[in-house]
Amino acid sequence: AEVEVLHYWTSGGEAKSAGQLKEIVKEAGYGWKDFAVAGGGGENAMTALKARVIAGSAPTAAQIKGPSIQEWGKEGVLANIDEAAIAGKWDEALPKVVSNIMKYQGHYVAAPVNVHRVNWMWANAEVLKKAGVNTMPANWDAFFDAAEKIKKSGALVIAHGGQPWQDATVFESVALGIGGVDFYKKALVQLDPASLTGPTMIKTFETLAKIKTYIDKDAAGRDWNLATAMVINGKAGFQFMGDWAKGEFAAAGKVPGKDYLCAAAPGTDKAFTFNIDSFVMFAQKDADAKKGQLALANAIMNPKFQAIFNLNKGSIPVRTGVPKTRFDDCALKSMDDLDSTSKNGGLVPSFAHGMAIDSAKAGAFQDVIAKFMNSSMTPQAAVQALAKAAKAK
Amino acid sequence: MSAIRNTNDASKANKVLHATRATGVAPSLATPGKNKTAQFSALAALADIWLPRLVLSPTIIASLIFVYGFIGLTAYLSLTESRMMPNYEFAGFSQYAALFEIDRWWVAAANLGIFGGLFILFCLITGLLMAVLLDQKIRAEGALRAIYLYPMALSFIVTGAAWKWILNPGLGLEKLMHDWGYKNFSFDWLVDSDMAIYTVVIAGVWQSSGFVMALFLAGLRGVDDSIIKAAMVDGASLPTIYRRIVIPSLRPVFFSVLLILAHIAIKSFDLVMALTAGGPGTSSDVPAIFMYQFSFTRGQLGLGAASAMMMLATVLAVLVPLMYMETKGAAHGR
Amino acid sequence: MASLSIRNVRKVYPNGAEILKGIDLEIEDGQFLILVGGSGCGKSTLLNMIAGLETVSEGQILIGNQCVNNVPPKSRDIAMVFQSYALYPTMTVRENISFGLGIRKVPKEEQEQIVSRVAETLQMTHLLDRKPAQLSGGQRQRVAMGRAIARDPALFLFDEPLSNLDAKLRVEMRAEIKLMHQRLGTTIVYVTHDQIEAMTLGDKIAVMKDGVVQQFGSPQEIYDTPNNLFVAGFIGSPSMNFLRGKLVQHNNGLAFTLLHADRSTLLPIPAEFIDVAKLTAWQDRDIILGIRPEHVTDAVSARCAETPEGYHPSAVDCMIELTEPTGPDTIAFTWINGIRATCRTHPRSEAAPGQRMALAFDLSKAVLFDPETELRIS
Amino acid sequence: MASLSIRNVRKVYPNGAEILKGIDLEIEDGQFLILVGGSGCGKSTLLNMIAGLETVSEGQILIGNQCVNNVPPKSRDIAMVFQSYALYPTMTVRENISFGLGIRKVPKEEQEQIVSRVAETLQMTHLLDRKPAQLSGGQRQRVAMGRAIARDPALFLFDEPLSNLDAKLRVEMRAEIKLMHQRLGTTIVYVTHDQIEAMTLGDKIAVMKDGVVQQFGSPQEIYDTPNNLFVAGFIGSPSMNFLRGKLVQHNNGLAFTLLHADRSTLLPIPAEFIDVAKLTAWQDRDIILGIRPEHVTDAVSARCAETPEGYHPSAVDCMIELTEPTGPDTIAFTWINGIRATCRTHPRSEAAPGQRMALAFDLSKAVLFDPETELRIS
Amino acid sequence: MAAKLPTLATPSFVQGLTLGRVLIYVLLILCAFYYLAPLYVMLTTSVKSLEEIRSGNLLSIPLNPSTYAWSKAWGTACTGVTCEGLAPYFWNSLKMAVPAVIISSLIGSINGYVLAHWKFRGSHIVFTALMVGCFIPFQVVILPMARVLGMLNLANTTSGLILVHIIYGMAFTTLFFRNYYVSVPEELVNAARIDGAGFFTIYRRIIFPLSLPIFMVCFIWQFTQIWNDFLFGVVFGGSDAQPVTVALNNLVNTSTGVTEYNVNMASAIIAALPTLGLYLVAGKYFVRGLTAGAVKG
Ligand SMILES: Nc1ncnc2c1ncn2[C@@H]1O[C@H](COP(=O)(O)OP(=O)(O)OP(=O)(O)O)[C@@H](O)[C@H]1O
Ligand SMILES: Nc1ncnc2c1ncn2[C@@H]1O[C@H](COP(=O)(O)OP(=O)(O)OP(=O)(O)O)[C@@H](O)[C@H]1O
Ligand SMILES: [Mg+2]
Ligand SMILES: [Mg+2]
Repeated sequence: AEVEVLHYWTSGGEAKSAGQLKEIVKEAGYGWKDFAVAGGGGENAMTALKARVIAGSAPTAAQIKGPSIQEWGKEGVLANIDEAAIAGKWDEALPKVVSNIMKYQGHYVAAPVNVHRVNWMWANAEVLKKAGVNTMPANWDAFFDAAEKIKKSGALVIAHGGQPWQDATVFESVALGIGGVDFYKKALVQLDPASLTGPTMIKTFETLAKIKTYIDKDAAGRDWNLATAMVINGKAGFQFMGDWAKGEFAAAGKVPGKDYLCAAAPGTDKAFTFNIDSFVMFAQKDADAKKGQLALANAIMNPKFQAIFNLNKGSIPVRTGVPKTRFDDCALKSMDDLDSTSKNGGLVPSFAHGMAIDSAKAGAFQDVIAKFMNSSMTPQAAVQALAKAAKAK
Repeated sequence: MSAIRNTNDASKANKVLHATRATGVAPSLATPGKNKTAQFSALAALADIWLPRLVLSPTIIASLIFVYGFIGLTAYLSLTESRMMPNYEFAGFSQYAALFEIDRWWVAAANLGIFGGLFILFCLITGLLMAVLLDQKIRAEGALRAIYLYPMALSFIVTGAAWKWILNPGLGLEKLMHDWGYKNFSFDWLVDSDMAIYTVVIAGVWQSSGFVMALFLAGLRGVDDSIIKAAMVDGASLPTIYRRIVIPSLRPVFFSVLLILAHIAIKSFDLVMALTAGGPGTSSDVPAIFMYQFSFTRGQLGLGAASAMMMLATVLAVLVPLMYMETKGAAHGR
Repeated sequence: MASLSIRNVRKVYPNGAEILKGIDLEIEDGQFLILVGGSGCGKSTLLNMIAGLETVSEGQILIGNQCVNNVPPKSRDIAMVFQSYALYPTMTVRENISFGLGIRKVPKEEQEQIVSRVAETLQMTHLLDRKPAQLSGGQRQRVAMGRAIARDPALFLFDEPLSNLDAKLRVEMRAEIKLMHQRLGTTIVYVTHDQIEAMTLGDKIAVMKDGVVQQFGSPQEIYDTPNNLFVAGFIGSPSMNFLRGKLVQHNNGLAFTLLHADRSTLLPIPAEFIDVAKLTAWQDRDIILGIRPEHVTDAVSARCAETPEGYHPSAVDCMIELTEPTGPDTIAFTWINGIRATCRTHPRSEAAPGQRMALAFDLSKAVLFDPETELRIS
Repeated sequence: MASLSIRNVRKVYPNGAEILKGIDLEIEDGQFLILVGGSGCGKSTLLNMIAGLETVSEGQILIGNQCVNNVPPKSRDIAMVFQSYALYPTMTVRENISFGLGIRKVPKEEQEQIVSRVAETLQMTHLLDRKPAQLSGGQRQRVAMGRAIARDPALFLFDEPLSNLDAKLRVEMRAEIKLMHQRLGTTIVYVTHDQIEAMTLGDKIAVMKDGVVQQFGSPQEIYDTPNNLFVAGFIGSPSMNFLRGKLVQHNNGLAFTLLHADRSTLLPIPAEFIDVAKLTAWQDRDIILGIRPEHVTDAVSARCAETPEGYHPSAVDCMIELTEPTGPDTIAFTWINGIRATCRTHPRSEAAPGQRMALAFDLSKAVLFDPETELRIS
Repeated sequence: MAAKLPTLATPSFVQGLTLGRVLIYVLLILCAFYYLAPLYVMLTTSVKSLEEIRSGNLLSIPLNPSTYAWSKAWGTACTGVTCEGLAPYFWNSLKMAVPAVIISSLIGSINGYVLAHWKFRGSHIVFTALMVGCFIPFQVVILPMARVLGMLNLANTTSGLILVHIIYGMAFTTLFFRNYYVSVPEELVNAARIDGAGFFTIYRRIIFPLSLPIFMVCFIWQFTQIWNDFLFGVVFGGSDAQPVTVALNNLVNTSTGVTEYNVNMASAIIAALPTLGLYLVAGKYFVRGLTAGAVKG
């Protein structure tokens, strides 16, 4: 039998990492039918998936994450993979926050692949040194001090790509840094109206407005990796981006700690915004396919795979029991922080990457933030717009 | 059709006609089976009446299902609370109410107006201009025509990146001009919220105007030579002839062109997606993208359907009067 | 070969226009029927109905006594020649001719025989392998005829077959069609709007106007005694002159008042040839005198015209406005009774524009019309 | 008004084809010149060169004594009427007529005056606000003429203006053009391939073939004494009969041998009218006798034809193959010297197909041609 | 219907190198630059190395041209878990486009034949109604179409894609053919009917042989549309029948990986080669075919 996997890891390192999964599934005796659909953070993939489900020929598994898993669960098209989870002792291996996301009505329907930390801040060591910035700023005030220095040195302060998801990535790091974990949860997970329009949110937008002034005008539409390249080339000092940026640094032959620096975004040291890639299993008609599905689930949770995959991709394994040997410093810090925050409650879902709220609201939020970033909208107007967006259905 | 006289042939024929008569060749030249066919006549008559309809019916049925049926379905979905997947519970016009509340929708609608209008206008102008210029017995007409036409062959998935670079101030034209020493040159529409939609026009015109040119060129080639001669004798200069006589007589071509351009403009999705993805922010959003994202990415199928219905309504509002005018104009002899 | 009857045939197009308003025509086996009339009068419509290309709204069409109203074109045993020739542009002449035979499953060898026989008859053997685009107008016309002949149908239909040819070729092809009819003896229905073709080709002419047959008869009948103004004006080239004037008492008979240049003359109506009894009611009333150009001629021509014994055309002095020397005759125009009248004079009669000339009016062949109903009185 | 001189004009198209091979024509102010010839002989090319729409490869064109070789069309003070009328399809009749005036910056009121005057002259005031597509063929033709007249040019050029009209309308419009010429007195160059138009309209006719003028002269001159076979056959309808035969000694004079039906007859050449001196060299040699249909007629017509004093046409008994009653005359066809000869007989002459009939050959108007060079001998 | 290409009368005396003509050429060449610029960027980028792209100017001439990117794009670039370049998808596209183009053109042709020469009561309305199909936004039809394909068991197959393209191509092909056939004289059809030919015989023997010019137009238009289609390909192509545009999109788009611009550009050009080739080879038939009647309103 074959497993058909819908995913949007299509290029370079990602594709190679996913290739590992294929190998493991093959070893288990199943064929791999690759259903790759890239583009726009999975937009096209989701469209294709819906068409497949409606046509009655859902793939074995599809790359879906966050609350969307629950939405699909409601449609009654997902497969129960408790059998694999029990055998693989997933409950023990996964942090509770994560395992909850993978379950629908108490049953596992999805297998997680990796954890990305989104609230990273990357910096070019040399640019910082030249500007006289010696440490990575730990809070926003410190950041703006450093920013002024870098600006004076002639380099661009922040490399940014003006795409809605990148805007949102910066926004959530700012919100987390300014308001802290509780505020973040209240505003961006529970959508508490008071928090959404409160002074903290206004301050968040004010900070964002200030950040805007350190971004070049050409940022609009720039791909994140081009922004990263600006940091790599020393054209810019900082970038706010998830840990996948490491891949670019690595590809350019840069060494963490020496050529480039990684740190949590200002004020978010004690928090961890996670973005978990996972494969959701769809109900299959024939028994053979179901077996393949379980084999796939097993393969995903296979520690060996998780190690190789995450080494390639810059993220960290989602489960315990994966050897940490070959991971770099940034990744190790990530793992430690995951551990600690999952215990102290600082582990929060990334809103920018669809982990926090359903897609309609997330999309509406993104629209507001993108508009704020690209117009002279006031923070006050922005928070009102956010509150309205929170009502999107 | 030139009637070439051939007196010679005719008189020869005369001789032979005469000769045949003289030698008394039997008048009956052929005797195909005459009554064989008669019995099938009723059947054949029916066949000729029903076959055309029969042949057309698959298309009609397909069109009824796949165009009208699906439009109907979408119309119905727009009246439901469908979210990620279709849901057939009737919910009234709430989706439309919600749609009209969304800023981004109005931005998209306005952008369609700007883009559609300018796109069609500039395609017409450049297409017509190039067609007229190419019609002046140009030496390398074939090569130039191919150059103008080739963008039509490329999908925007292909060319979007190239355009993005060219228009990007930090990478493309502006940088080039700066490198060449024109420091004051500024061309940053792509990253300017107010101007981004115009870059879409630039790329759109690039892609489609060659095709428009081909259509107009074909039209020009069909204009009666003697009309132009008449105008020249009347004393009109070449530009006047084109402006007053040739171009007005291309009216049917204009109609075809408008039809095709309107279709491209309204469906433009790849183009905007590849160039600006609706950005910066949502400033260059268009209804097609809006609808796609809301329907498929954001799980607001009902809202997406409502926006689709609005799109269709706009199309009809623009097109029906256009078609009406054209048929009326044609009936009255342009 | 077959006779053709058209019985009270009407045609209403789907858009509601009534194009034919009850047509009754009847021709015998082997006759040559001409449908003639102005543009848009419904000639082609009628022909298409005979061919089965249009449905019959009402009435009956019979070919050889069989009602063909519901018979499709291919089963009617007809052949048709079109104004534009309608040659199949992608086929060679040979294929054009054998196409209909092939469809009718005539064996290949027989097809070839027929094609070569037809080609020989029409002197186009050397054209057989050309495409229509490589032929001249006359050649195309001939191929179109060949295609029709090859089928050896019971009925030939021609829709203005010559009107795309130039004048000279038209004269030649006209003779050829007439010869073909003489030889094959097929029944023919021929549509034209050229009255010369109508006159020269047909055994019977149906003059149509607005979907109604105005007159149906032999060419000479129609030429000599047209039913009404329309027919009179339509048949004959140049057209008959219609002089509007009064009938007055004159020398125990009637006379027609003629106004020309600046004077007025009386033209006596020859009682021998025109039924004066019918005319007395018209005395002192407006009437229209129809007289053909060849009956208004110069003295020389008049003298030589074969007028009936004992009748002498009246000569009237007229001012010549314009002359058109066509070679064998000269057409002269003069101004009579408020119209520009056409006269046919001898080329050497010295009619010159701006000069006066004696014109002889041969009233023995004139016809009189009621100006109200436009019908012929006598 | 202007005279027109065409001096040794040649035209070589860029593709190397030599279309005009040295044309020499000269007409005076106010004359009506007809260019006639077969299709493709270069008539339109020459006209376009006069209009300035084509360059002159060699030679000179003078309008009113000014060489216009390098003058663009708009400055030549000409107007042109095209076969396809070339009306501007998007403009109303009014706009069509005033377009050229507007271009020439004629004041608005004056334009309006001119338009209404022209419209009145051509009786189309009620059509002024229609578009060309809403007009009939004849109306379009009239508009095209109106457009030309409105400009009041020194020279009118017509390119087959009537050939898209049907026969009847053509006759009418022909007269109208001739009248217009009489009234306006403008110089006109008129292209046609219809020999009737050529004969009736022109002051001068230039018969062209293959880019060479075959004969240039008055209509009568060309009709009576055609230079060569081509001109003789081209001008006149029906065409002249060309009888190939031998000249033999006969009764002290010459005679032409005639083969008809199954017998042979000798036709004496009337020495009074034909220069026999020139002919003696041709004795016993093949020669072509050209005789027009109106000179081969029935006894009655012959008696009445205005033959010169003292000459009596020879009557020959012939078998009639086909007749075409056109109304005023009947065209009969018979088989003489291996060709189908055309005769023009009186409608009441009772010529009937398949019967014998005495035909009178009026040789006083015949012309003789050298079969080799095809030139006229006498 | 000889393929006649009359040129607009520009009498010869206007020719020669006058100022006006120089201006015309200058304008035409300027336009040509506008049209060629993106192609230039794509071509030069595709032969540059990544270093050169990162550091240099986009419009600069490549210093060390190499075909590395081209061979990678064709044979080894990753478009998912598999890294076989565009080649396999290229064939998918061909397998889809060729039948879809041919079938939709044939259907359009016979529809056009009916609508132009076998009019029946209401055929005009049918034609107008069909035209609405030109304007339906494709996003609208995705989900219902998916259901239909699922029911027909054609989901994720090339046949399914072909079907979809045929259905939504029919409106345009019918329009093209109908407008062309209107200019074929009615008398031709009548002559054939009298000769005894039936509906299909007339089409096959008379109309079809006349249709080459318009088939060229239709082929070019449909091939361009279908080859370049992305939406249907991605949604209905599944994993087995993905056309080259989807592969190209996969290759070009990366959410969290390194972007190889030279490979992207090379792939882009490769993916466009068939359509480009078609335009170059058949471009002149395109204008000719349009002249022959497709543009009459
Ligand atoms: N399909 C149709 N529907 C409605 N009216 C039609 C149709 N076909 C022809 N007509 C009208 O019927 C009338 C007669 O047309 P028809 O073609 O028979 O004329 P005609 O006598 O052949 O004229 P012509 O000499 O110009 O060929 C015209 O007024 C024409 O407009
Ligand atoms: N632009 C051109 N280049 C080359 N040859 C041409 C051109 N225009 C016309 N000809 C040729 O010149 C010849 C004369 O053409 P022209 O139009 O003068 O003929 P015409 O006498 O007007 O014929 P018709 O009676 O058919 O109008 C034709 O053989 C034609 O093919
Ligand atoms: Mg007709
Ligand atoms: Mg000409």
